Amino acid sequence: MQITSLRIDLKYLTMFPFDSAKKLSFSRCISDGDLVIVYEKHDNMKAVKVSESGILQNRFGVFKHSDWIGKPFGSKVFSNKGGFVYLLAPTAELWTLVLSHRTQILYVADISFVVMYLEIVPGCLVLESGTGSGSLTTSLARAIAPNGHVYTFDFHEQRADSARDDFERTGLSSLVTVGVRDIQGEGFPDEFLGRADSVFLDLPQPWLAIPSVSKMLKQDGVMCSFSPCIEQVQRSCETLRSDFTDIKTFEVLLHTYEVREGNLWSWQDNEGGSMSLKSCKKRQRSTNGLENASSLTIMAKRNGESRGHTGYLTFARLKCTV
Amino acid sequence: MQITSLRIDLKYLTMFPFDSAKKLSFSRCISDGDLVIVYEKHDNMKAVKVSESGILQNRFGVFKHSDWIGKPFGSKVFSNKGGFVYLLAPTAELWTLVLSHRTQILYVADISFVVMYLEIVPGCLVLESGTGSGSLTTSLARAIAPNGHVYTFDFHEQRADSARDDFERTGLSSLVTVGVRDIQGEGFPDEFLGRADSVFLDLPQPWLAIPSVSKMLKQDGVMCSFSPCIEQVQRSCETLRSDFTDIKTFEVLLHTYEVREGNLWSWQDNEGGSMSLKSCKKRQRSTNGLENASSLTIMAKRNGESRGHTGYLTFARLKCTV
Amino acid sequence: MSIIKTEENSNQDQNPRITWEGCSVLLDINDGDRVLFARLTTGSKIKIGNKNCSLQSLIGCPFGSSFQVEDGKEGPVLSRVLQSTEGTNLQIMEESRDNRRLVDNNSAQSLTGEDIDEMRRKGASGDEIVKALIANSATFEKKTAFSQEKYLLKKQKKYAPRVLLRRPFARSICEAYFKKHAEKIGFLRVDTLSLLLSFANVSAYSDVLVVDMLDGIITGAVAERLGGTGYVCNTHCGVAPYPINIVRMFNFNNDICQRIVHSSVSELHSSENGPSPSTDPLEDACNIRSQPNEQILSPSAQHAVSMEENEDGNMEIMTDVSASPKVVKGTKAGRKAPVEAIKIWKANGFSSLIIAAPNLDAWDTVKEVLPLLSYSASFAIYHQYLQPLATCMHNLQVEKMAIGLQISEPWLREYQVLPSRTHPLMQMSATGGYILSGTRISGSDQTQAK
Amino acid sequence: MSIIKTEENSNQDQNPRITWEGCSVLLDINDGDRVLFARLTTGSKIKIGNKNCSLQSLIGCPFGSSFQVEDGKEGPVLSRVLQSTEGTNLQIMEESRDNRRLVDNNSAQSLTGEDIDEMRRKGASGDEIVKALIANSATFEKKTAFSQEKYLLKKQKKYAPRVLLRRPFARSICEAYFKKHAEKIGFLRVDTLSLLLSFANVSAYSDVLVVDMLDGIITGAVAERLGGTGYVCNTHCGVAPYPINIVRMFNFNNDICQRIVHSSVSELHSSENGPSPSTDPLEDACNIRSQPNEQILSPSAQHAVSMEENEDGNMEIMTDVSASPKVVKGTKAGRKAPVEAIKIWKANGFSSLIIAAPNLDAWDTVKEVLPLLSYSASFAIYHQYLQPLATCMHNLQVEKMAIGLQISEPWLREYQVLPSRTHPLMQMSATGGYILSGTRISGSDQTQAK
Repeated sequence: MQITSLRIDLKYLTMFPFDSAKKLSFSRCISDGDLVIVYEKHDNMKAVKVSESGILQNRFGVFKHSDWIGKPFGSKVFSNKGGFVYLLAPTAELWTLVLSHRTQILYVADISFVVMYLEIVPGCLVLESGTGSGSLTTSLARAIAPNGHVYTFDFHEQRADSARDDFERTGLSSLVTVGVRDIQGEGFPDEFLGRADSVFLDLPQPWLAIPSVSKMLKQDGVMCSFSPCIEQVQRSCETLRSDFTDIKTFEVLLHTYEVREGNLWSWQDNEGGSMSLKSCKKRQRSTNGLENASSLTIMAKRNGESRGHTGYLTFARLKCTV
Repeated sequence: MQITSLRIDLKYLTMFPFDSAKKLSFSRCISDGDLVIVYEKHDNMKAVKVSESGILQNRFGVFKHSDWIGKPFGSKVFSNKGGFVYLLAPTAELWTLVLSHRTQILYVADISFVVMYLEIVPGCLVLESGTGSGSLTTSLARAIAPNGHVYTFDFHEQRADSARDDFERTGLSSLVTVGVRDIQGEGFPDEFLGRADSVFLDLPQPWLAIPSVSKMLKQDGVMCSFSPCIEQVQRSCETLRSDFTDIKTFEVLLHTYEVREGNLWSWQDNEGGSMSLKSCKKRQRSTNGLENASSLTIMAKRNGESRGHTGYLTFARLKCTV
Repeated sequence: MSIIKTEENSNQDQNPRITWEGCSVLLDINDGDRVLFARLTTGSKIKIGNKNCSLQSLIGCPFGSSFQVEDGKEGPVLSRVLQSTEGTNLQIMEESRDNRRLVDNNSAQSLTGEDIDEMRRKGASGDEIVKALIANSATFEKKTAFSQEKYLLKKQKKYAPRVLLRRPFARSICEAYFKKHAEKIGFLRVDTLSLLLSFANVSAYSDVLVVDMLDGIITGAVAERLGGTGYVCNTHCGVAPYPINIVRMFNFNNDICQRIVHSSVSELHSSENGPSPSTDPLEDACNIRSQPNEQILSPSAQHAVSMEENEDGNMEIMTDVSASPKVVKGTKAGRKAPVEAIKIWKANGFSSLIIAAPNLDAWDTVKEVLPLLSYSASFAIYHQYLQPLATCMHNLQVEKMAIGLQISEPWLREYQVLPSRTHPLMQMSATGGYILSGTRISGSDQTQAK
Repeated sequence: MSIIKTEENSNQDQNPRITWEGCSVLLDINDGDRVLFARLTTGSKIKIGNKNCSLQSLIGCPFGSSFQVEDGKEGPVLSRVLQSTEGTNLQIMEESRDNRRLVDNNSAQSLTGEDIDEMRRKGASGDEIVKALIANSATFEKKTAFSQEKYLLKKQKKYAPRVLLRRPFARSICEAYFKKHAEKIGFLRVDTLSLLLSFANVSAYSDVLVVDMLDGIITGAVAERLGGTGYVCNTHCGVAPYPINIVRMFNFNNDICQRIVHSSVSELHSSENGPSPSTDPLEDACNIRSQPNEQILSPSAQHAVSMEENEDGNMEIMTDVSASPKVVKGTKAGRKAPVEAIKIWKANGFSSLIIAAPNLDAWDTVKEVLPLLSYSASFAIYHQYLQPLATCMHNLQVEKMAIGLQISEPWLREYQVLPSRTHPLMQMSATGGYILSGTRISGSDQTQAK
């Protein structure tokens, strides 16, 4: 029985393992050179490269990297002032949060759906344009690992450069190649003719790139175009109808909930009648939630403001003509 | 102090009272000639005109109308076989359910929003086209009662006739006038020039009727156009921009929940591990729900299939030019 | 098709479309950036930017008209802007250029702050300043139509703010609160409010029982629908009625105000038919004068405070109460329910019920007040949380108190509809809360096996 | 930009795009009206209309190709239809006519049932029948383009049904189940499944612990992402593992099947490091052969029954197991976890956790299995109901077992995008359930005042 994949390796950590020698074991401890996600709160995280002499300073005080080395990922570490943060191993989802500082927190819904709907599995060759912040690219790379490849293109040289730096940082360089190219104008490079399993477009005028996409895809291969406006979708679908089938447009959203523990007043408890709405916020909290849980109610409430729209996702499958 | 509005009147019941002489008192009893809603289940209701000699036959048996007369609305009445139904006073919402046999059950969300967003209050003059099933018309009439009026127009003579019959039946004839007219082609009649407080359009090409709407509305009056397709909305908004301001497009939906009482199994209770998903449906039910309520959990679950789209609602306000 | 003239006359009274001295208005500054409630009196003023503008010029204007700040002889005044019927100045064209090469550069403006101050001193209007800014922008012409529009709007809001005069309706009041102080109305969204009125079958001549712990938004919306017929009775558990400050913001005439009453739940339940001590006519009269007035006066001070706190664009209350004593006297909504009415309600029951009490347990409340309804009456209960309504629905089913029970969750999304740029708004309110609705039925008096 | 040739070769193995004898396929009949899972063997057949068609002709065809029923020498066969690249036959034009005057009249067809039978006897193809029906329709020409299209589609489905050959992927399998037998996969929608995989950070070389009581849909989707690396270990409480029939529908090669294992939670928790009696290699080997096979064989009989029950268009399972014994032997997914692997998991912990157990209490389950994860590992719990996840989230917070906790509710809506007829689909699935996600943290060993 082959269990090489369970071997423990001490090379520096990549965001996710993609060859058996780099197999991640989570019991592994933080080493010099590792990328860690410093977690303060759900909406406050930061990516930090660990170095023997490094320090991290935030509102909780000063943290010495040397204190972190040797601790397992998932540990709580303390500052000189006794404040603490958690040190997490990076994931594509945490990386998205770090990249975007919460503004893109719901983007995970689109990303997840795209990866599954494009039928991306290990070994796939995937084309993407534009690269943007590289947030989707990271998830594409996770899905094609260990032996597939993502070729991603951006019009802006500068943006491509920073994405390339990021993939270097997260250790994904061998899975992702970043190119600078005007895909709307020039299409994808000819070297990918008939070789792409899936293609993803996030372009202002996706219909200009669709003829090239149909040349790059393998038969029955799937493409996806992400557009914020319905006119872009209408025009893309029109163009898609000649070479593609199974054309479907979706909108994906995610609502999140807060959880609160508390009791609602009974009619009689509220004799005064003058209770203001403000007082509803300071609900009585048990000191030990678990023991009293039966007497108190735990209630979930939708978070009020949420992302009402990100974009439309249009999928299409290249017709089988052979 | 004037309390005439509380007088009890024994004239036949209209769907809602709109002059003080017809004030509905719910303690009133069912009389010969009344329209009642026979309620079997949430999704099975029927409107019946009570007559001394009438009978109602359904799967529960035979019900004699004469047994109903003199009972208060909201009573449970029994058939020859001991089966029962409830007799309810008609409301605009029940009427919508009766009209459409549940297919339009969520339409209440659009109707409610339209009435409020059109700023319809008692005394308003409202124009509508088309009349359709008269489901919205009934709610418009409720909102303008007791002293306003709804003028509704439909292209189909037959449809207008049945709507007129329905308003006769529900006793709303003095609040609603139904006309036959091609509003897209001819616009609203000149007699309403500058006199409408609000206008509602449900037409395939609403942009054709908008110039007429702007002539009918009082300054600052509000119009609404309901369209299923975004292209209709795009074209309407384009037309609206010349004479209207405050142009807003919405989509309104309603999700409903089922409530179940039950316990989820704990990991250990489920030793067998072979539990099938089917058994999850026959949850244990307490014989006396209230007494055992604390030990059982009541859980709400979204109804699975729901109306994903009815139409877009576009509102606009006539510019003040004087 | 004939027209009944009397309808329109009465309509004019109930539904006035021109402001008058003492009327309540909603002022929408810069397309919703700031929303104010104000009472139009000769003395009332609002602050826009750094200018205190008199509201006197708004008296007698049609609702829906727009105003701009101009310098009058006696200080800044609001001057009416007639809306053109030719659309916005800037024609929004379908965008053929894409903005991949667009470089955002705000340093291309050659007009300095001093230049602008100078223009102002010389009496330039806001519009003139905006035009000068465009003329002196090195990049404006190179921007896409979309960016030009954005730039124009931004400058116009800063240098030539618009004030839109809106009618205070349940719609506009609810929207203004939801946008700026949602917590004060229990996060009740306008579509949810509209559904409560529908599900509870609120119609003319209804006697509507409400448990309104949302500062009067429910009471006001119901009264608006009643139009001076029927009653809206705000019931409460203890001795003091719940505050209904928001009712003041509606332009209710005397007829309507008369129909807004309160009564404790114990009074409504009591078996005595004669006037109880608490419903003594004298004391009642006294209540009308003192206690509701107190409600009216005290919160305005509070609001004034909150106004100071939220200078940068929140909803504000501008009510110069002392300046218009007659007006306040006019809006004496919220008196104690008349004894005769209570007597009839006890005999016949209420025809509708709406409960909106975010801090109360729904079942605990409904089991107290539902018996006050007549059979076949509709009810609707609002709550921000799902679970209390689920429990309540279950108990109502088990107790066989109601049928047609349904928990609904409203969903609302606004769209941007512009050529080549149509999409749902990126931000939406995810929660409109939940509504439990149903119909009260008569107890299972003749229970028979089916 | 250079291309690594070896990648593509390995890709070919893992991700084949042409069917082979014994492979599992998803047959989509008439654009989703009916969906079947089938294993392609020389003997396997499906019934379309009243015809039993052999599936042999599908072997060696590319996934994505379409077929029509044709009469061959030895009975009806499925014959490949090459898709044109010129769009549908019928050009959908922007509709200028409105359909206000449209009269629906189905009696305008002059072709009788006998005529059609006669045509068939003479060997007319389905397409020819459809063409004849159009030619003999008195109203077809008068219909709007929209109505013409609808008519055409209806007739084509009846007389010339299309069979689309789809690859069985987590996407297509989940969609087919959700559409036809949602209750069998706990109403798990495809977007929710995709989120579970993301939130749990499933990636190559992960060791993923699952509690999969959805007949293997989770296990299969995870194995698909692992691509023959790492492990997916389905844990259970009692002695028998949970059934994972759905895993059979994926075309997993041996490498991948090897990585799908099960182990009881007590084995994973036990402190002994040596082989426990239950992990004895001999018994283990026996388990591999007997018990998972039983899982594979028994349900197909069940499914065959449900197929009979649902003649009119439900999802069906067509697996001629006896005809291809080698194939069944090939898909021996779901053996007992190897002792060495368990040993390492005990030492290092799992790297991901997904729980999908609709009938279990979430907190009760998670408190048992969360300690099996390594620190910093991600987890995701699916439930149809919100309340159990709310309680679970609260308890995880109180016990300080995890951070980054979030309850998410996915929302998905499909659109019809057609010229002049673009709108969201009228029907949508309102509930994709709820997901509680988070990251396990190390116990607060060095608790210090902050």
